[in-house]
Amino acid sequence: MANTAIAAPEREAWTARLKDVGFWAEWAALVGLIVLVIVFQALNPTFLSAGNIASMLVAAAILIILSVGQTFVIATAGIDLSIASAMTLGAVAFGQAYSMGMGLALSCLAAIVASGLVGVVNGVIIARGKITDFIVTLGTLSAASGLALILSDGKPVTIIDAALLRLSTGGLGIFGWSFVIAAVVAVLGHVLLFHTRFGTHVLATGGAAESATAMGISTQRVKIAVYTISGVLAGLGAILLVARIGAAEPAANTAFLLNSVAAVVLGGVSLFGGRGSIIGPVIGALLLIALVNGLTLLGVSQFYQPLAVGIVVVLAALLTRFQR
Amino acid sequence: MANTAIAAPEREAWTARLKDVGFWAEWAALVGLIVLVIVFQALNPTFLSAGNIASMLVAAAILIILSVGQTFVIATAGIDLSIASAMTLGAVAFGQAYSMGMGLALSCLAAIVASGLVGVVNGVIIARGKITDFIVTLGTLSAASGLALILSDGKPVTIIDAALLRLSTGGLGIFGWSFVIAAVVAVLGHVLLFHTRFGTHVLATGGAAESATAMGISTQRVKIAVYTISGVLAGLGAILLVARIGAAEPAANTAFLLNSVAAVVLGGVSLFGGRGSIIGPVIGALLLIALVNGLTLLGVSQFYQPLAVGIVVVLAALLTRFQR
Amino acid sequence: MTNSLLECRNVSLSFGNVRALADVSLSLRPGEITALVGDNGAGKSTLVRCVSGIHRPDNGHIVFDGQEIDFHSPDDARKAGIETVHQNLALVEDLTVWQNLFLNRELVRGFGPIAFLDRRAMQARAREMVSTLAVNVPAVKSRVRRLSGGQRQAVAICRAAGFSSRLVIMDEPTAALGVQETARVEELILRLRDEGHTVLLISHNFAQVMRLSDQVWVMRAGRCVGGRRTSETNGEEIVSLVTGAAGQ
Amino acid sequence: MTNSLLECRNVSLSFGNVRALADVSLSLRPGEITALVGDNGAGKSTLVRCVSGIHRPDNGHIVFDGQEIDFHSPDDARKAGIETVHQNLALVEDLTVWQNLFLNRELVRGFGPIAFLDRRAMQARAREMVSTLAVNVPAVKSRVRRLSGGQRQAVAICRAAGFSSRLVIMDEPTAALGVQETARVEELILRLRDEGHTVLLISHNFAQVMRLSDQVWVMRAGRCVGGRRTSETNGEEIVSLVTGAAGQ
Amino acid sequence: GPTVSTAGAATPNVAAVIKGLDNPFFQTMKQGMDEQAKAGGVALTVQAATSITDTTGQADKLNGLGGQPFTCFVVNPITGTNLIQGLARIAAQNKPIVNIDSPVDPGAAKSANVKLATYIGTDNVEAGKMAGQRMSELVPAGGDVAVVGGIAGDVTSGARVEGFEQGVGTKLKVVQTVAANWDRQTALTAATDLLRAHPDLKGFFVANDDMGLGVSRAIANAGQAGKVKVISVDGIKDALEAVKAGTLDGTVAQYPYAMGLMGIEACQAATAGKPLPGTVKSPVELVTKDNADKALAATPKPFGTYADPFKSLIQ
Ligand SMILES: Nc1ncnc2c1ncn2[C@@H]1O[C@H](COP(=O)(O)OP(=O)(O)OP(=O)(O)O)[C@@H](O)[C@H]1O
Ligand SMILES: Nc1ncnc2c1ncn2[C@@H]1O[C@H](COP(=O)(O)OP(=O)(O)OP(=O)(O)O)[C@@H](O)[C@H]1O
Ligand SMILES: [Mg+2]
Ligand SMILES: [Mg+2]
Repeated sequence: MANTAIAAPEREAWTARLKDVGFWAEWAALVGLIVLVIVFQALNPTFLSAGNIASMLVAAAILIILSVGQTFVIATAGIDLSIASAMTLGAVAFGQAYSMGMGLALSCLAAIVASGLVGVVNGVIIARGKITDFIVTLGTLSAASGLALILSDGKPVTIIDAALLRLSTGGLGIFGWSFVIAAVVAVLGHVLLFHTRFGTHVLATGGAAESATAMGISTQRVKIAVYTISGVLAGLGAILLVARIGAAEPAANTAFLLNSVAAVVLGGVSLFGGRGSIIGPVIGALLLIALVNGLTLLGVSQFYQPLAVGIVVVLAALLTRFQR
Repeated sequence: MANTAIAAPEREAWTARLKDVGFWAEWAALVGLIVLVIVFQALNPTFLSAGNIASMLVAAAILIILSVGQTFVIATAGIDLSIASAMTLGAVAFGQAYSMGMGLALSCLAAIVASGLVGVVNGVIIARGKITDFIVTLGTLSAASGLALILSDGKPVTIIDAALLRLSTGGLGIFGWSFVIAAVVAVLGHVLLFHTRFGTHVLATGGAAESATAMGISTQRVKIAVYTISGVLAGLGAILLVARIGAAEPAANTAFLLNSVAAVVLGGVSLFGGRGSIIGPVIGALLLIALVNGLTLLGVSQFYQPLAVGIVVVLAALLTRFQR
Repeated sequence: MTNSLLECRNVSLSFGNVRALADVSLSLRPGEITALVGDNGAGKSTLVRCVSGIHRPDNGHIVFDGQEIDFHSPDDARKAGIETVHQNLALVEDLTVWQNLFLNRELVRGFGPIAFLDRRAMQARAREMVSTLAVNVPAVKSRVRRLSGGQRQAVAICRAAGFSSRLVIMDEPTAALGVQETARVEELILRLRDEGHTVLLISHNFAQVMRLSDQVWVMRAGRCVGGRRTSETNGEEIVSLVTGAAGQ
Repeated sequence: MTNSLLECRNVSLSFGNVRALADVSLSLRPGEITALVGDNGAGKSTLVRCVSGIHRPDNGHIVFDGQEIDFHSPDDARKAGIETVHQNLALVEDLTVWQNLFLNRELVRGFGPIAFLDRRAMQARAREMVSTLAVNVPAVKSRVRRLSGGQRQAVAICRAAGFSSRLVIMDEPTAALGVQETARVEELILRLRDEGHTVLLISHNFAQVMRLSDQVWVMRAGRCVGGRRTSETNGEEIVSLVTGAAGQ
Repeated sequence: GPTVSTAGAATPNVAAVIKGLDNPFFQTMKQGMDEQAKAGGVALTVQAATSITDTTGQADKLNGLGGQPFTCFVVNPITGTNLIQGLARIAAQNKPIVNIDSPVDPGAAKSANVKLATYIGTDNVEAGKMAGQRMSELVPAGGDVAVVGGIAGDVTSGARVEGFEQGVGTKLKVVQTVAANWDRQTALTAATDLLRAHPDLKGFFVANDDMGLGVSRAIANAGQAGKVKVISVDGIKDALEAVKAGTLDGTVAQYPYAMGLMGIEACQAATAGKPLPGTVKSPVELVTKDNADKALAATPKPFGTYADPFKSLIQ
């Protein structure tokens, strides 16, 4: 039969997999991370000290959370350019609620509601209005940062709260609480994407929206849901951000936007949708954080850091070239 | 015949076109621009004064040039995230050349070569490496701004040159020289895209790369060419930028990146490639500039401006929804 | 037309100024294979999409199993017992064979309010579906992207046939298939009928239509221009109806 | 096989561990219609893509018009006089009919070193091509996206037939077509032969193959398992070759 | 200074273009302007760039305002040259231009025929120098210090860092300079990394207060509070409080409030046809734990006295 060539055994042997270039490509971010770790450790032994690992993990927490949200959006072939602005708005909402004396729990809720609303607005406009994700989220990027400025009157609010301080400084061994939260989010995201009906529908919407519709999946509802997830996670990121810097600021946070997309793509998720992974983007986020940390530890000049980041991103992407 | 329904008359009557919602959608940016002009003029009569029109056109020049470059890239279903960084690198190259005493002409050449090289590198990596445009240009965004910092040692170079000053302040009536240059670029871009074989191949590459390949078009060469065009135009933008601000700075210019993409999309060009227009993005760029100018004239608070920009972008995009 | 499983009465639908369906009336008897033929662009796929809930007719009624239906989504149609093999197959290339087979029908195990996918069960059932239908498809865990055109068509047919549906609609199921594959699909169609399913078959292959169907409806330029019992007609008459050579 | 326009000798090609072509040898006589048949996945389209410059064989030789060829791109093949109607049609949906017809063959008017598209001339020629071939296609200025499946196939065939090529390859040109459209394409194929073109036709429709071709080659699982003069064989023999029931 | 007269405009109509309003520094500047405008019955329109790096956007804003019937312009350019084009047009209309904070490049001004009515501001190099001198007092000689700058390549950041290096001279060793993009979170992460890379680090100079607060947080997180000194520049309220609380070891307060206020005063004087002094130094004060209370009580105004030559002109 002509077809037998395709009917491969269901489980390829691990040894065979290791020889397959496609296998390495799927784990490009991991390969890149390991290479970086080896290089940095060789050049500066403090890199793998417990203290430095702990601070890298904490520094990565917010980016991991945003990347998980971004992954859901990108898996539906969308992109959330407003993710960092939504976080800013969430942080400002937190600050306003807190300074009005609403207490920690309500302030956290305010952050999540504010950021979540940005997500809902994105989702509804994209799904109902049938406009390209890129331009809608570009619009809400601008609108959300404007709202943050208006709400806060452009001023940061200093937040001094014992519980928040513990959140940002305490932890389990080398795992700071914020990293623990990020890890829980990643695990939940993985389960949601690969072990529920909703996750399958997300992938189907991204892979072939028309086919998904023909099978009775409401791609509109899926779109609204993923943007809401992305917004809510931005709100969670906002809480961690406020805890981390001890203030709620209307700052732009643009770096978080580009880094969240870079983490997802380095994690092997296609921007064309339909394929997803949570562990990939998480490793992608760790890679980006480790890179900057290592370069700083090595005392690489500030001027050479962007160049190094650019080169590593392209090299890691070259690895993913062999995917599929 | 079942097919006759499709065989519409070759030229639809203009009156019929005006009734067609799709027609309005294709001209969404123009409709938006006209609405804005009417509103602003009603609220503040200086808006349409010769002086203000002149300053808007000059302000739009760089954005128009970048948008033309971005249009070529987007027409091949790519995206050039490095366009603003390439411009920064070009500006810094100009500054270095000028301060070495190489004279105006050679400095301009240096700007165009430096930015053009970023484009070539993008094109070659994307075409030969077969990596997604998004991640490659995200990498070169970082790398080019790093190079700009290294080259300039992080310091701006003040450029005082009579010819450059004339370029940025003189002009033909209300058309400043920089706008005249932008208009020439737009016309050349239109001719290239719609009246040469290359332009057809650009659209074919974006529309259906596989089909284009089957017809013997080298999509790799097309990709390299469009990124080179984008880079060279970024270099031209760099010269105008130096003339405008009187200095060559290693600043990030992120706003130009997002605005160039927004102008293209508002101009009705699909991010999925295969369709193009030069007049659309030019009007999109004018729309974005007029918006900020009008808000400034009306004295709208700084904090409300991003919100207003976001809302207008989404509304204009809603108009394009009815396209096709 | 008293005893019919599906009946379309004066169904019309326009896309802009293209009148894709104009007062189409036809009916399907239960337990039979009904064929629908017509030129390219005659409106066959559009009619199918109306019945399977993708489009809603501008006018007219569709009666399924004695009840007038008004599907708001393909999901409604599937729930009512109508499965469709679309002309474009409606597969998601990046998902695996089993994921496609169970798309929007996923089996779940619930823990309280939360339900997790039962991957094992779905894979086992998928293997079964695939082997019962005896079509040569590859491992259920491989992505559809790796399948050849014929294999894809087989998966789409499996999906439609695998669930206990009342009506199975197949829009040109053998267009891309080789002789052997076509023979298998034809066997499957006959088996479906023998198991009591009603089948609506769209095909440009008149020999196939004459071989399989009990009833033929002919569409031309958005209209249903006639119906014949297969046993009472012949290829030439059908061709003349399709081309409009026969007076109506 | 002395007098042959195209000759493949031991052509092999693998994709990863899928051996798509294994030592395929066959030849086409000039001025004839040669058919190529075989199951789904037998390697027919892959062979076509080797001849038309999309793939390069791992091994073996292809001789066209007495000269060994080594195409580096589809452009080389088109320049050598080989036009192909690919199974996926290779049309650009967002371009107009005339732009597709002249894709990478654009007519230009030069002003010194700069050459501008001659839109008028191309549109006029396109209208001519379309009407000469008497296939019912819409206005040459409408985008291909607006065309029905059959109309698209017609455009793709027009493109291949419209240029003075030596060899026209058609990969399942009538798969999606209705009876009338199929009849037109068959007429066209015969006309091409009568005008002196050589035609390679891939089809799953054996009746069609028997009706049109002068020679039939059969592929199975990447190999060419036999060739027959059409006049000296019959449908059953071909089927048995395709399925492997016949001893080789 | 040059005298500029505008034909009998009784109440000045002032337009001001300043840097990004997303930074408290410039908000305080605007506050000074607003309050003086209110007190003096001056009509005032303030526009700001989208961000502190938006050179062309700021130029567009000035051009937008330049065509309108304002009688006096106050500008705080992002770079020495980015507003030159718009200023040339305003100068051609013979309207007074008051330059505050960042100076317009004199060479560029000359070649574009721009005459400034006056310049009011502090030198960022000077501010950095004060921080450097203070740092040399706090940290034992030969100690390692690190510098956290704004966006790599930013002019203001560059000037402050340059001043700091001059201020510490050879007494301390600047081991590393990083760019934290004027962002508190980035500064926190960078400072954490720096503390790890240089265990002997004795102090940080941070180019603005917002980042300075992030750095002090990093030091606290690393358990080095008090052992590693932090000095930043700006003098925003939160920073003064931090100085008082001891988490920040000093801030060089530049009093944007006074700059804004004097800018409006200068416009009032110019409109009244008074001759203006060419350059006016606005107050700079080093705030330490000792005077933090005073500074806080007075904020946003300086706690010390300073010379305001415009006061007498508009009386
Ligand atoms: N979504 C749509 N928008 C606009 N026109 C459409 C759409 N779908 C179908 N049409 C038009 O409706 C008519 C009927 O199309 P349909 O797909 O139903 O034909 P068909 O009988 O299935 O043809 P084929 O045999 O080629 O599959 C055609 O003219 C087609 O162009
Ligand atoms: N680009 C490719 N990468 C990997 N495998 C491929 C590729 N193209 C074809 N194949 C495999 O090569 C074999 C031959 O495919 P080919 O398309 O030539 O078959 P065919 O005879 O044209 O079949 P059909 O009648 O279905 O069109 C199949 O097993 C197919 O899966
Ligand atoms: Mg159909
Ligand atoms: Mg094929």
